Amino acid sequence: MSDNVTTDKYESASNREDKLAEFEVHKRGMFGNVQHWLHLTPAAVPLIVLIASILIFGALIGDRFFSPFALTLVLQQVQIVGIVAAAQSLIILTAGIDLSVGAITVFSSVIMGQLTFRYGMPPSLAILCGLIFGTLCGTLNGFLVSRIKLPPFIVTLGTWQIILASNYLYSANETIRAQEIETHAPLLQLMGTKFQLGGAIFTLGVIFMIALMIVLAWVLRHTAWGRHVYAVGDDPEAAQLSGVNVKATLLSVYALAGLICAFAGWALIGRIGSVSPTSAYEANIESITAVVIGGISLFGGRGSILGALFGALIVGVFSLGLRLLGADAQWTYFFIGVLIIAAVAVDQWIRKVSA
Amino acid sequence: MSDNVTTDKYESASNREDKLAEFEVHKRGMFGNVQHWLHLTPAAVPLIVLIASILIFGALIGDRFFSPFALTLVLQQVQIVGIVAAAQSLIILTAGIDLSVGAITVFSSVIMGQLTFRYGMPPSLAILCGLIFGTLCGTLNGFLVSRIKLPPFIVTLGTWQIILASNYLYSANETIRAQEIETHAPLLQLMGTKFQLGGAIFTLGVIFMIALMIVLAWVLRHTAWGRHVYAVGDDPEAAQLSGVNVKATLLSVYALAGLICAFAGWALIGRIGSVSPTSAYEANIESITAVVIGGISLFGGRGSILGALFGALIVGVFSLGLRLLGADAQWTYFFIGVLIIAAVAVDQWIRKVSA
Amino acid sequence: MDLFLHRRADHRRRCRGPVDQKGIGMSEPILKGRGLIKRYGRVTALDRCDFDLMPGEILAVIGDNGAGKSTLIKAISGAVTPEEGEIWMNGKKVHFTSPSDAREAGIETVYQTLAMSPALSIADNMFMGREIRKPGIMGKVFRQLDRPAMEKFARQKLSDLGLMTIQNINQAVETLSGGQRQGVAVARAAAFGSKVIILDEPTAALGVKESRRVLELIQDVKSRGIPIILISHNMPHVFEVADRIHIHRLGRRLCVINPKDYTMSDAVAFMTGAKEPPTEELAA
Amino acid sequence: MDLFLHRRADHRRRCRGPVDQKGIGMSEPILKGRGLIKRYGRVTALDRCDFDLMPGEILAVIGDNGAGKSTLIKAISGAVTPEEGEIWMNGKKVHFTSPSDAREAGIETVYQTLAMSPALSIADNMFMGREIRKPGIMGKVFRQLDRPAMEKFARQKLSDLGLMTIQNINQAVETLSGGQRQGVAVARAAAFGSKVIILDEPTAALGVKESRRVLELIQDVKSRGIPIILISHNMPHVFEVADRIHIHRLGRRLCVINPKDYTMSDAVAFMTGAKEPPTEELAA
Amino acid sequence: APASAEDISACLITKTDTNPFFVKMKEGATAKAKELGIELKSFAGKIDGDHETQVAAIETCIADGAKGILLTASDTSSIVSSVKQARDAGLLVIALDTPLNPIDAADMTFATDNFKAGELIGQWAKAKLGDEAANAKIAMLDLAVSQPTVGVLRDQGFLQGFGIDLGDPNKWGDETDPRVVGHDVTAGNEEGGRTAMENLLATDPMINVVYTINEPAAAGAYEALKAIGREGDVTIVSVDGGCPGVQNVADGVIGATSQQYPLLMASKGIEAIAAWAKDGTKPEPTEGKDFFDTGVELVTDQPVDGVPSISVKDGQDRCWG
Ligand SMILES: Nc1ncnc2c1ncn2[C@@H]1O[C@H](COP(=O)(O)OP(=O)(O)OP(=O)(O)O)[C@@H](O)[C@H]1O
Ligand SMILES: Nc1ncnc2c1ncn2[C@@H]1O[C@H](COP(=O)(O)OP(=O)(O)OP(=O)(O)O)[C@@H](O)[C@H]1O
Ligand SMILES: [Mg+2]
Ligand SMILES: [Mg+2]
Repeated sequence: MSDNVTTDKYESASNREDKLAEFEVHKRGMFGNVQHWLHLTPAAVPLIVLIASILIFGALIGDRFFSPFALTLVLQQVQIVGIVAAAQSLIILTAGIDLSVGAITVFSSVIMGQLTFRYGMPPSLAILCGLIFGTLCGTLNGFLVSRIKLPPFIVTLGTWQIILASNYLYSANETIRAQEIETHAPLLQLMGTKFQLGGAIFTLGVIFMIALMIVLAWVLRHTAWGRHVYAVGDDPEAAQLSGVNVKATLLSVYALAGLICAFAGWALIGRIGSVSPTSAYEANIESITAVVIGGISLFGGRGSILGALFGALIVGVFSLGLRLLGADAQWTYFFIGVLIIAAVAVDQWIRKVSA
Repeated sequence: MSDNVTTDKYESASNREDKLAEFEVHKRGMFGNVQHWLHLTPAAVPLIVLIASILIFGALIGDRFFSPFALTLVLQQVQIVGIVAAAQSLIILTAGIDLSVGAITVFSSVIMGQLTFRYGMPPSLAILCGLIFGTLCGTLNGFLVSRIKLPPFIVTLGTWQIILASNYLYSANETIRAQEIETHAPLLQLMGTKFQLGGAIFTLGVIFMIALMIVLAWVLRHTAWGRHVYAVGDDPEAAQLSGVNVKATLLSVYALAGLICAFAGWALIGRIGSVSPTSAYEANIESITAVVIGGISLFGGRGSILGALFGALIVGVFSLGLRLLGADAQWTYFFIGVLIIAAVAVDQWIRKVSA
Repeated sequence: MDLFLHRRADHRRRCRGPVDQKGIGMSEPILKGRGLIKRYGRVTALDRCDFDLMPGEILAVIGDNGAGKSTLIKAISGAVTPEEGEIWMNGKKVHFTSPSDAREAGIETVYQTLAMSPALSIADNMFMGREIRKPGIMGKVFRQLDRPAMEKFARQKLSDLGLMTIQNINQAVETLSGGQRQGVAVARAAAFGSKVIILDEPTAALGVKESRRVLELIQDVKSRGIPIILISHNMPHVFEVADRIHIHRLGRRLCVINPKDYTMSDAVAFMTGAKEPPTEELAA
Repeated sequence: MDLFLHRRADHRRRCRGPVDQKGIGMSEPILKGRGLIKRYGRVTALDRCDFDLMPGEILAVIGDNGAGKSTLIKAISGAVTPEEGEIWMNGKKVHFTSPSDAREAGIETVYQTLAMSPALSIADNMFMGREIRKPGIMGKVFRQLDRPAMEKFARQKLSDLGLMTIQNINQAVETLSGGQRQGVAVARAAAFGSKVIILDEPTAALGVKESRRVLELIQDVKSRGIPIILISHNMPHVFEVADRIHIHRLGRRLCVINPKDYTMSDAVAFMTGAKEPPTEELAA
Repeated sequence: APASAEDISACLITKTDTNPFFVKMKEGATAKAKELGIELKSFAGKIDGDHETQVAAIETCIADGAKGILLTASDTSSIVSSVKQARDAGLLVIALDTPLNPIDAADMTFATDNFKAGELIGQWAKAKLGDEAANAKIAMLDLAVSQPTVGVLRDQGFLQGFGIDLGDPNKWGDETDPRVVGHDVTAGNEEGGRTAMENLLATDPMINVVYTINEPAAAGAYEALKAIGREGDVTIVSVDGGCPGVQNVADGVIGATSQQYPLLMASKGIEAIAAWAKDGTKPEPTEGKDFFDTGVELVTDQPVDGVPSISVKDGQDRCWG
C-alpha cells in the first residue's frame, strides 16, 4: 500500500541524530546538596527539629532538662503514643487514617486485665488473647476498608465509638489496681520493667517502641510487603495493575496496626501499673499529630516511619520543656498547635524549594 | 507536499457515515428509576433514613416519642451541631475538613459574653465582635489552606488546639451565669427565644438552623459562587484553569464557615442560657458525623448540604430514641458508631448499583 | 534591538524570530510574546521564548515531549505567570495573572487536561467562571443564576458545532465519554473565544472520526476570522490545517516554517535536533 | 457451532471470526478469547467478544474511542474479570483473577495509564509484585529484598533496549518525563514478558522520536519470537508493524484484516461503520 | 392515668459514666429504685465538663414524663436554665454531689462538701509534716485545663487546709506561695496522673506532698514516684474513697483520702423522688446548712491531732466500687 510507506517517511527523520535521551545531571551548590538530601530523607527534617528543640530547651532550662533523667523521661512519656504512632504511620502510608487506635489500645489492655482477674486465666494466655483481640479489631477495620471499600476516616470514626463503648460496657469501669497486678500477674507489667544506664532510666516499653520503629522501617524499606504498602498508598489502581494484591496488603496493614495497638495496650499496663478503661482516650489525635509532625504525608505513599518516632519525641520534648519553663498546661496545647502548623509549613517549603 | 496529501486520505473514510454520536437513552424499570433518582438526589437517602428512624422509634416508644414536643425537642437538641454541620459541609464540599469548628464556636460565645460582662460593652456590639472574631478564625484557616497550601486536616488540627487553649486562657475558665445574662444582656440569649405552635416548641436557634441550611442549599445551587465551591472541591486545578479563582473561593468558604460557627456560638448561649468555655468541645467530630451520615463525600464536590441537616437529625433522633428506650448512654455511642458505617455502606451501595 | 541580542546569546537559534518584522504585506501580530521564562524547580520549561500569532491564521506549535509547549500556552493564557518576559495583545502589553484575565481579553483555551469539573453539568462547565445571572433583582441582589438561559446557550452551541446531539445538558460531565468531553471543551472555547482560541493536543485521546470533527471545527473557527493556536504531535494534522508552524525545542522557539515549503520530515528533523534549521527562514 | 450462532444473531458481523479455523498452514492461537462479556453499570464494554493471537505475530487492535479495546486487554491480562466467556492460552483454559495471575503465565501488559507508583524508584517499579529476595537466611526468613540484583537487572534491561541511559536507577518515577516513564513501562513488559506482550496505546503521549523507538522495540521483541498485541489510534504505526489487524467495534471483534490487503482508508471505514466489512475476510 | 408506683420514673444524670464514682452512684440509685419499684433511667455526659449532653438529658426526662431528676452537674451555672425548665414542668430536681450555682436552683442538694473534702486532706497533710510544712514542696494534680468546679473546689480546699493563700478561690493556678511547685492536669486517670507527676518531678525533684484530684490519678502519681525510688518519702493525698482507693490507703500508696458516699446520695435521692411522687413532700436540708450533707470522712491509718478521721478498716466497710 503506498500510503503507509510515504506516511512513515517523516518519522525516520528523527533518527538521524542518534543521541540518547539522557537524565540531566544537575550541578548543585552546598545549599542545593543539603536541600536535595533533605528531600530524599523524609525523616531528616523532624530529626533536625527534634535536635534543635532539645538544644533550645536545654539552653533555656539548663541541667534540669539537659540531664539523662529528663531526656529519658521524655522517652517514657511518649512510649504509648510512639507505639500507637507506628501503627498510625502504617495506615497513613496507605493513604488511610485510623481514629480507632486509642480505643483498640485501651480495650486490649482491659481484656488482658479482665481475663486474668475476672476469669482467672493465666496472664500469658490473657496477654495472647488481648493481642489477638487487637488484631481482630484491626482486621475489622481492614475488612471494611479493603472489601466494602468505605473511606478509612468514616470506618474508623464508627469503630472508634463502637470499640470504646464496648470497652466501657465490658469493663463496667472497673480499675484493676497496680498492687494486685504486681502480686498476682506481674507479667502484665512486664513492659514497665526498668533498667538504668548511668542516670538514664529505660523501660522495656521504651526499648520496645524504639525496636518496633527500627524493625518497621527496615521492613518497609527492604521487603516486598513494605514496597507494596508504599505502592498502595501512592496509587492503588496502579499498584493493582502492576501485580500488587491491594486488598490483601490493606487488610494486612490494618490487622498489623491492630496488633501494634494491642502491644501498646500491654505497654500501657506497664506504664501506669494498673488496668484502667479510661486511659489512652486521646491516643488517636496524639498519634496523628506525631505522624504529621514526623513528615508523613496524609495522602499516603510518602514519608518514613522513623519520622513518626521523631514527631512523637518532638511533642514530648515540647510538653516537658514548656512545663519546666513554668508554662501553664494550656500554653502547652497552644504551642503544640503552633508546632503542628509550623512543622508542616517547613516541610512543604523544603519540598518546594528542592523540587 | 505529497505526503500530507496521501496521509490524510484514510481519515476521510470515517466521514462517509455521518451519524452523530448520540447520548444513549436508557430504559429503566421502576426500581431503576428509583435508584436513578436516589443517585441524582444526594440528600434523599439520609431523608429516607431519617423518616424511617422516626417511624421505627415512634412504633417502639409510642406517644412519648411521637409527640410534637419530643420531635421538636430533637430539633432543639441538634441545633448547635446542625449549625456547625452547615459550616463543616461547606468545607467538606471543597474537599477539606475542619477540626476547629467547635473551638471557634465556643470561643466566639465566650467573647460575646466576656466583652459584655468583663468590659461592659453593649451586647449588640459584643455579638458583632464575636461574629467578627469567628470570621477571622475561619479566615486564618482559609489563609493557611489556600495561600500556604497546607492540608486542611493539619491546619485545623493546629488551630483547634490553639483556639481552644486561647479560649481557656482568655476566659480564665469562668462561666457567666444565666441569671446575669438574663438581667443584663438578654440579647445574648436571643437565639433561645421560644414560641409554641400546638405542642411543638421552636426556638429562634432552631429556625436559624433550618433557614441557614435552606439558604445555603439555594446559594450552592443557584449562584456562581456555589457552583465554584463544588468545582473547587471536585478538581481544584481544573477549576483554576476554567476561570475560577480557587484561592478566593477557598478563603471565602473558610471565612464563611468561621462566621457560621460564631453564629453557632451565639445560638449556644441561647440554648444553655449561660456562657461556658467548656461547651461544644466535641462539635468537630459530631458535625463530621452528621455530614458523613448526610451523604456528603469527604473527597469533596459531591453531596447536598441538606443531607447534613438530615444527618444531624438522624443522630438526634437516635440519641433521643435510645435514651427514651432506656438504653445506657454507652449503647447510644455504640449504635451511632454502627449507624455511621451503615449509612456510608448503604450510600456506597446505591451509588454502585445505579452507576 | 532585543532580537539581535538574543541571536548573539544563542548561536543555535538561527531562524528568523518575529516574522512580521519584515513588514511585507503583514499586519501586526494579534498576540506576541518576548523573552518568556518559566522555571519549575530546576527544570526550565520556558527559556527566553518568543512567540507570534498573526490575525486569522492557524499557528501550529510542535515539539518533543517536555519541550515546553503546554507551558508556553499556559503562560499566554494566564494559567502560569512567566517569571520574565512580556506579552502583547493587539500591540498593547498585557499581564494575565489568571486564566480568567485571559478569557476576559477574549482568549479561550482548551487545555491538555481539559479542565472540567466532573461532577458538574455540561452547562455548568461551559459557563464556569462567567455565569449568566438572572435579570432584575434576583440576579443583581441575590446573584441568582439564569439556568434556562445558560442551558439554552449551551445546547445551541453544541448543536451549532454539530459535534453531538446532547440529550440532557444537565448531565454530569463524568458521565460523558472521553470524546464527548473533548467535544464539550472545544465547544466551550469556540463559543466564547472572541479573539484567540488555543487548543493543546485536542485530538490526542480521540478516535479517527472524532479527530476529523475537531479538525473541521478548527477550520470552521478560522473561517470566522479567529486565529487559532494548535499544539499537536500529529504531523499529518498539523500539515493539513496549519498556516505556519512554530517549532519548539528546549523551552524556546527554534524557528517558524511554512508547511508549504517544508516536508514533514524536515519539520521532525528540526524539532528533534536531527537537522539544523535554515538560517533565514521566512515563515510568511 | 457457536460461530454460526453468532453470525445469525448479529447480521452486521460478517467477517470470519476465528481465523485459524480454516486450518491452512496455521498453528493454534497462543491466546484465544471466546464470548467475553463485561458490563460497567449500564455500559456494555465487551459484548460477546472473540479474540485470537497467533504465535510470533504482532496483532494490532484498532477501534473508536470507547469501543472496548482497553477493556478487552484488561480482561485478557486479568485486570478485570469478564462476566462471561472463556480464555484459552496455548490451548489450555485459563482463568486470571488478577494481573499477577496473568503475569505468572507470562503475559506482560503496558496499560494505557502506565500503572506506576510515582514515589517509588525505577527499580522498585520494574519489580513490583515479583521482587527478588536475597539468597540464604536473610531472604528466606527475613524476606529481605536483593536490591543490588534488582538494580543491576533493571539497569541492564533499560540499556539493552537502548531506550535511555539512566543515571540513577533509584530515581523516583515521578521525576521522569512522560516519555521516560513510557520507556520504563515498556522495558518492564519487554523484560518479563515470556509469552505475550500487550501494549495499550504505547505512543499516545510520545513525541515523534520516542514513538519511533517504541516501534523499533516492538519489532525487536517480535524478532525474539514473542507475540505482541498493540492497541493504537495511529493508523500509520499500525500499518507499519502489524501482521494482522483486529478491528473492534461496539464491544466486539468486527473482523480481522491483513494490512497488506487493505488500505488505511478501508480499515478506518470498517472501524467507524462507514463501510461494511468483507463477508469472508481471511486474515492470514 | 393516675400514677401507680410502677408508673413512677426517675432520671439520674451524672457527669460521666466512665468515672467509677458515678458508676457506683448509678448502681446505688438502681438498687434503691428497684427496691421501691421506680423505673430509673440514667444519663451521662461524655467527659467531665460536658454540660450540653446533660441539658439534652434533662429535656429527655421532661419528655419522658419523669417525676424527678437526680443530677450531678458538670457546669453548675450553665445547667440552671434547664433545671428551671424541669422544675416548671413539675419535676423534683435534686442535685447530687455538686451544688448548683445558686444552690437553690435545685429543690434540694444531697452533697459532699468538695471544698471540705479538700480541706480535710490539706489539714491532715500539714499536720503530718509538722514543722516541715513550712518548707513543703507541693505538687497539685488537677483534673483538666478547663477547670471544672469539682476540681477547683477540691484543689482550693486542700490549699486552704494546708494554709496556703488561695488568690481567687474560683480557680487554681494563681497561687503565689513558693511551696506550690506547680499544677498539672491528669484527666482523672492513671496515665495522666503518672505523666503529670513526672512533669512536676522534673520541675522539682524534691516534691514531698502530692495532692491528687482522685485516687486513679494518685495511683498514677505513685507509679511515677516508684520509678525514681521516692515512693517512700512523699505524702500523697486524694479524694473520693472508692474501694480501690481505700485499699491503696491500706497499702500505703495514698496517705489519706477524703471519702464520699455516692451510694448514699443516690439512694437518698431516689427515696426523695418517691416521696415527692407519693404526696408532694420535699426533702429537708441538714440542720444549719442549705443542703443535705451526706458527709465526708478522712480515711487514714495515721490519724493526726485536730483532724477527725476514720480508720482504713471503717473506710473499707463504707467504701463504694
Ligand atoms: N507543574 C509542573 N511542575 C513541575 N514541572 C513541570 C510542571 N509542568 C511542566 N513541568 C515540566 O516542564 C517541562 C515542560 O513541560 P510541558 O508540559 O510544557 O511540555 P510539553 O511540550 O507540553 O510536553 P508534552 O508534549 O508531553 O505535552 C517538562 O520538563 C515538565 O516536566
Ligand atoms: N472503570 C470503568 N467504569 C465505568 N465505565 C468504564 C470503566 N472503564 C471503561 N468504561 C466504559 O467502557 C467503555 C469501553 O471503554 P474502553 O476504555 O475499553 O474503551 P477504549 O476502546 O479503550 O477507548 P479509548 O480508545 O478511548 O482508550 C467506555 O464506554 C467506558 O466509558
Ligand atoms: Mg503538553
Ligand atoms: Mg483505551
